[in-house]
Amino acid sequence: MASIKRFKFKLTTEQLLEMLYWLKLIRAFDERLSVLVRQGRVRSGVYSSIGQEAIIVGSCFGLEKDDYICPLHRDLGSFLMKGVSPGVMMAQMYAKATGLSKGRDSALHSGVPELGIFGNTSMLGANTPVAAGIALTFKLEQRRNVVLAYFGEGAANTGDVHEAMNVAAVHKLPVVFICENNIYAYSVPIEKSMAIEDVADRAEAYGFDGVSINGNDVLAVYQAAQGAIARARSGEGPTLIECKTYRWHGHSEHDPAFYRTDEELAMWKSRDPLTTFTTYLRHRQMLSDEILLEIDQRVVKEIDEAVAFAESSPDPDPSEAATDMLA
Amino acid sequence: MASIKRFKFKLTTEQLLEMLYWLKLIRAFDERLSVLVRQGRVRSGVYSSIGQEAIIVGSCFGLEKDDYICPLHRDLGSFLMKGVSPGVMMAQMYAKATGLSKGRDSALHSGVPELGIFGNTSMLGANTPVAAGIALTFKLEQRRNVVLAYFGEGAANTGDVHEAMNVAAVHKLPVVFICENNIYAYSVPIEKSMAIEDVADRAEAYGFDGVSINGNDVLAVYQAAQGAIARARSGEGPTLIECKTYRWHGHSEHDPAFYRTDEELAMWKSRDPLTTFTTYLRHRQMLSDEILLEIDQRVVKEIDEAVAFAESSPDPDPSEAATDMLA
Amino acid sequence: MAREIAYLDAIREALREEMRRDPQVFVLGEDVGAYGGAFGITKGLQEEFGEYRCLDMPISESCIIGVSVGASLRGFRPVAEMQFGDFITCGFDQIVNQAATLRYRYGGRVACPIVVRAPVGGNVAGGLYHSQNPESWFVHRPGLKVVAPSTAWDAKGLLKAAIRDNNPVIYLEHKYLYRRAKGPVPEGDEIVPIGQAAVRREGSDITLVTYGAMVMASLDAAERLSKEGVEVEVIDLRTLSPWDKGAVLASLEKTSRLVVVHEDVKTLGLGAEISATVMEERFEHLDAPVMRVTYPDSHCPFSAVLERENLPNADKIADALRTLAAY
Amino acid sequence: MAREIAYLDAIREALREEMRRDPQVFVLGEDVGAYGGAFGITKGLQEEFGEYRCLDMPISESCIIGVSVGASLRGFRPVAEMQFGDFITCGFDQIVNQAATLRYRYGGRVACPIVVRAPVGGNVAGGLYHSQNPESWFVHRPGLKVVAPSTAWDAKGLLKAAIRDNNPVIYLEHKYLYRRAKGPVPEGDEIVPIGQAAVRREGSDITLVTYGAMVMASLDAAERLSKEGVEVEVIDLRTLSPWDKGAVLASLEKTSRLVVVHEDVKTLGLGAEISATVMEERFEHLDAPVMRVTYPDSHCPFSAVLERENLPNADKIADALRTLAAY
Ligand SMILES: Cc1ncc(C[n+]2csc(CCOP(=O)(O)OP(=O)(O)O)c2C)c(N)n1
Ligand SMILES: Cc1ncc(C[n+]2csc(CCOP(=O)(O)OP(=O)(O)O)c2C)c(N)n1
Ligand SMILES: [Mg+2]
Ligand SMILES: [Mg+2]
Repeated sequence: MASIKRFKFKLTTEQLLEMLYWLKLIRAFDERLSVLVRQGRVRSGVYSSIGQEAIIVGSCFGLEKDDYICPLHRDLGSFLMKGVSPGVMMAQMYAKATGLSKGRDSALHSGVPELGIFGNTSMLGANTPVAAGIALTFKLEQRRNVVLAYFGEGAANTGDVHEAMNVAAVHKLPVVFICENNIYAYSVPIEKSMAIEDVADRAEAYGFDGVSINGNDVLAVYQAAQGAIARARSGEGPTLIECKTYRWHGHSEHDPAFYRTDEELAMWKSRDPLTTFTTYLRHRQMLSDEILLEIDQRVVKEIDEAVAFAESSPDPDPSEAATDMLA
Repeated sequence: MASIKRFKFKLTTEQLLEMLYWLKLIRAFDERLSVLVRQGRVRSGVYSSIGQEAIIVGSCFGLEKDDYICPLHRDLGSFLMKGVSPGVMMAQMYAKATGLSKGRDSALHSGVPELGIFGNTSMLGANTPVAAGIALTFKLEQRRNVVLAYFGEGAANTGDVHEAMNVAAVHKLPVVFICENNIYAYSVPIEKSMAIEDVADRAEAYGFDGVSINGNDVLAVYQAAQGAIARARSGEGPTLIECKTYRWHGHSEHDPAFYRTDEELAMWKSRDPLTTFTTYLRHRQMLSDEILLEIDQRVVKEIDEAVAFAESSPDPDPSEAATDMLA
Repeated sequence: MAREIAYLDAIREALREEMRRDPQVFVLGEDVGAYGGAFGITKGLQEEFGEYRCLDMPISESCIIGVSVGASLRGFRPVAEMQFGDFITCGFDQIVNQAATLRYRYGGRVACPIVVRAPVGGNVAGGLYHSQNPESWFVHRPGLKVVAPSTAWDAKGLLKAAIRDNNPVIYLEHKYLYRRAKGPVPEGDEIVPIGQAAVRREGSDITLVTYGAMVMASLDAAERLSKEGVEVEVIDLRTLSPWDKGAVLASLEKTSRLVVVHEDVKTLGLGAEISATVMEERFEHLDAPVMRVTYPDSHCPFSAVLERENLPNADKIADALRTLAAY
Repeated sequence: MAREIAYLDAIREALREEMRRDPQVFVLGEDVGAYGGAFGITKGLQEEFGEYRCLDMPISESCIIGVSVGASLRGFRPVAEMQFGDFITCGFDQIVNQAATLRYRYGGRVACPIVVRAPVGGNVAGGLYHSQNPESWFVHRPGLKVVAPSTAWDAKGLLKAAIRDNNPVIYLEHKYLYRRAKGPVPEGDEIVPIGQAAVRREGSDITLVTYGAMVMASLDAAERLSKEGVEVEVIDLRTLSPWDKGAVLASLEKTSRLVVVHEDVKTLGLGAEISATVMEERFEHLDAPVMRVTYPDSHCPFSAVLERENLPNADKIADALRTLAAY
């Protein structure tokens, strides 16, 4: 079996430009959030994905509506790609009544079943058993859908991830495990949280394939993801894709990230997924200055509108503070 | 680095005969327990190790007093080898005041710090983080002691085992993880609980060595254990030893074990660790009929005395039902 | 005469009927498949419904619950079995954080119809880790329902109700009652509604509130008191969360005296909540303080001598009733 | 004048002093090393005491507790940090089964001197998984101690006591107080004994029992009532298990009226136990029913609007006091 790293794919110019749009939209969303936090307008913890956008864009691109994603805290962009409007996501960050959880929680702790989005608790790794459960239903219903389960290299060390990978393997469940290895878990560098180089090597311990790829290359991510998804759809079970990447900001917007060096950050900034992909498109003569401008303008407009929507949205009604406890 | 499977060792005739004694004592203890359960004299759950004795004897043989063991529910023999008298262990199974837990619980849910024995809860896998903690203290104190942590192939799928192996790897803790792979977890055969053949392969996922050995060969177990222990003592960190084996009885004495075939059981009975080792000793001309008789008589006597001790021991005092809750 | 079956068989009957009625219902847990579960509850279900609707899972309690949550998000109604209720602590986070908060954090847009079956309680020679009563942890947590049948009727009717309920329901089945409680069971679509207590014995002098295995002992004590001229009304809560305040207060208004009996430990056992609620809402009606007859604040010892000391029984309950009557 | 420091710094000071005093004391948790913990509590400790006495751990709460138990068995006194108290559910089994039962099941032959520090509580824009109050789960479980300081003095004194205590102690530090509670702290070997409440304000009309962040709001409410001619005695429990029944009952004998205030939810919050105990032991002394001012039975919403609705505050407490005074 050829490695999924060499999975054959074809994308039209339109699709490639859409990828660029997503990369830019997600970057812009996170950048705006960063500003809003500093301005004190967003009180939520914000876990920026800046520098890591290729993972979400490459893996979510082309998903079917009924495919499910189980994102990690840094994956706000996956909500957008799966169909939640920027306005609703912004309202969620503002904890407004129009947000996904109606203000009960912020960030990604809410989901949308109709769009195949699971909203996890804060508990790292706890989304992966849920992913296995969703995948099990696809198997029970003999559907060709897949579940994408995301987690950090830090979360990889939780018991839940172990149990979930093993269960997915035993029942050949259609799950693609995507490890966003950004070298740090909060302040802890990977060498202090595991004694191996590649998280991908853990897949073998359960009996499925793991690959380690450049998580900053949206096409590399797309290729591997499509390969793994194809496998999953045809009943061949789970795959683990480890995406090597880096977060430019601190763990959250409140973290000064003193634990890393400027050199390291600069090195990774030179691997900016947006730059790499723009260069690719330029090489393929697909990206004119006008198109670029158009995308940039569209992105700014959408983010502006999202903020306006969130800010003009009402706060939740106090009477809903303790409702929806039971169905 | 040579595989620990080929670790060089030397054992005197006396030591080898002592091994035989332990094999026989443990077998006899479990066989007696089985009778006592059927007679209704022991109410405790009894998880017999009959057929698996080589693992405990091979791995515990030669341990230092300060080395620590963290046994699984089937490892009653390890308590004996570490220095608990058969009488006290029998009293523990009878839940008498003279048992390790003074009747608070039976079986292996109590330990002896002075002898380096940890008594786990029933929760499978929960002993392995504790093992890592004990090993951490050896490292902190710069002692050359080791911890042996036992678990079944079923327990290998708990989150705790994952977390513990990973932590042991990161800090190069002196733990030897010993997986007793007896093919079944209660009724569930290994192919329904994991999609790999050899649990030993999981070690690599954490960055240390794993070997899969014949767990019914006491010398093979001793060899690998000594190799892993030597590594641990010299600061090279953990090793996983998977011992392929089989339990002759049901999961507990109450389990008729309908889930397996007579053929399978017969095949494994033909691999009886006691027979194999007796044959070895005969080949080496170390075992005369008199010595054999002597050992057998000693074993019977010790078990008889243990039962007598347990039966004549007092029940715990009712006033101690709710004491020792806090120190 | 009505068909009479054992509590344990009533549980199985509920599972089978619900699985026949609704293809979205399925069972998962350790040894639940061909083996039929540690207590034989799921016997025959895999045969009838196939491997995936009666699914053997690895020893991974956290994942078993997480998988259930995932499946519920796609419209399934999983019934997870904990082999012993004591092991529910290994899946605790997935229950109290993942399942219990799902609806709330989704802004009320989803339900989480899972059932977690947990064999609980002592008096079965179980010891520390096979005798626990975990109800308080879950009653304390908003977003969960908790039921605890004491009869075959309720065992069946409440399990059917739990499966049809749109919330996570912790279903506590008492091991002592498995074969000891026998009786008629509801047929067809008849269920026992969650949230409704049952008056097991009418009386005008004292209200006794209890549940689970303590119902039998309480009725026994009530009979004794009747001979002494004191008529005790025995209320079996059946549902512990939300508990039937209306029924308790109505009875209290008649008797003005209340005792709560439970096998769980005293401190923050359910008795505390009932007592505090009665205090708040019917202080003026009380002719005597609400009393509690419970396990002491102790673990569950294995030794029969010790366990007897700790367990509430008809003697201890009768004593409390006499004190209350004489107050 | 006495040196005044913040609650958060008092915690650090206790850790540092105990680590200096006793080489067996060490700290472990996520990001506790060079980073100094999510809240900066352990800042400087790794520098002073080295990597292994202030040990960064992988994201493995269960293993963090299990390692602590193991270390305690060898005479160490580990202080484990949960990054947020909410994540304690991921290590739940190791606390309630492994640690809490250790001494009992060893027949009283060992102690388990571990401390689990858990930053708890709301009013800090934490939302569902960064605001919880987990005390009841642990107060309910025998074999554990639970403390909850409300002042800098107690934060230091109770942590020192907890570290010196031979039992597993759950140390609940309230995030709202980290910088808001400032004051003098004990010096040298002075500690705050576990199990002793403090009278924060004397009064003869009503006894108010509370702890943690609710002490401030309660004192505020008491001041208001004083202006209305009602003198409220405010008791800060400080230790929740075992709670100081003597102090509560003594005050009640003076006032005959009692209200319990806590941030934890109502059902089976500590107020239930206190109310039930008072009912049992001082029924005749009560001039009015014991009241509870608590969080509703709800999760902890993120939106400030919603959280304000749920949190008890001086207004709500004052209202309850007025009702009680007028009873
Ligand atoms: C079970 C659990 N423990 C601790 C935390 C606190 N925490 C939140 S994010 C984080 C680091 C996560 O690192 P990683 O998994 O690598 O993801 P990253 O943030 O780097 O994307 C920690 C420790 C948590 N959320 N859940
Ligand atoms: C956490 C947990 N879940 C379930 C059980 C119930 N249980 C006891 S032993 C056992 C099977 C164990 O299998 P394995 O680990 O392979 O050990 P073996 O009994 O085969 O030696 C099960 C499921 C338990 N003790 N702990
Ligand atoms: Mg990371
Ligand atoms: Mg096994």
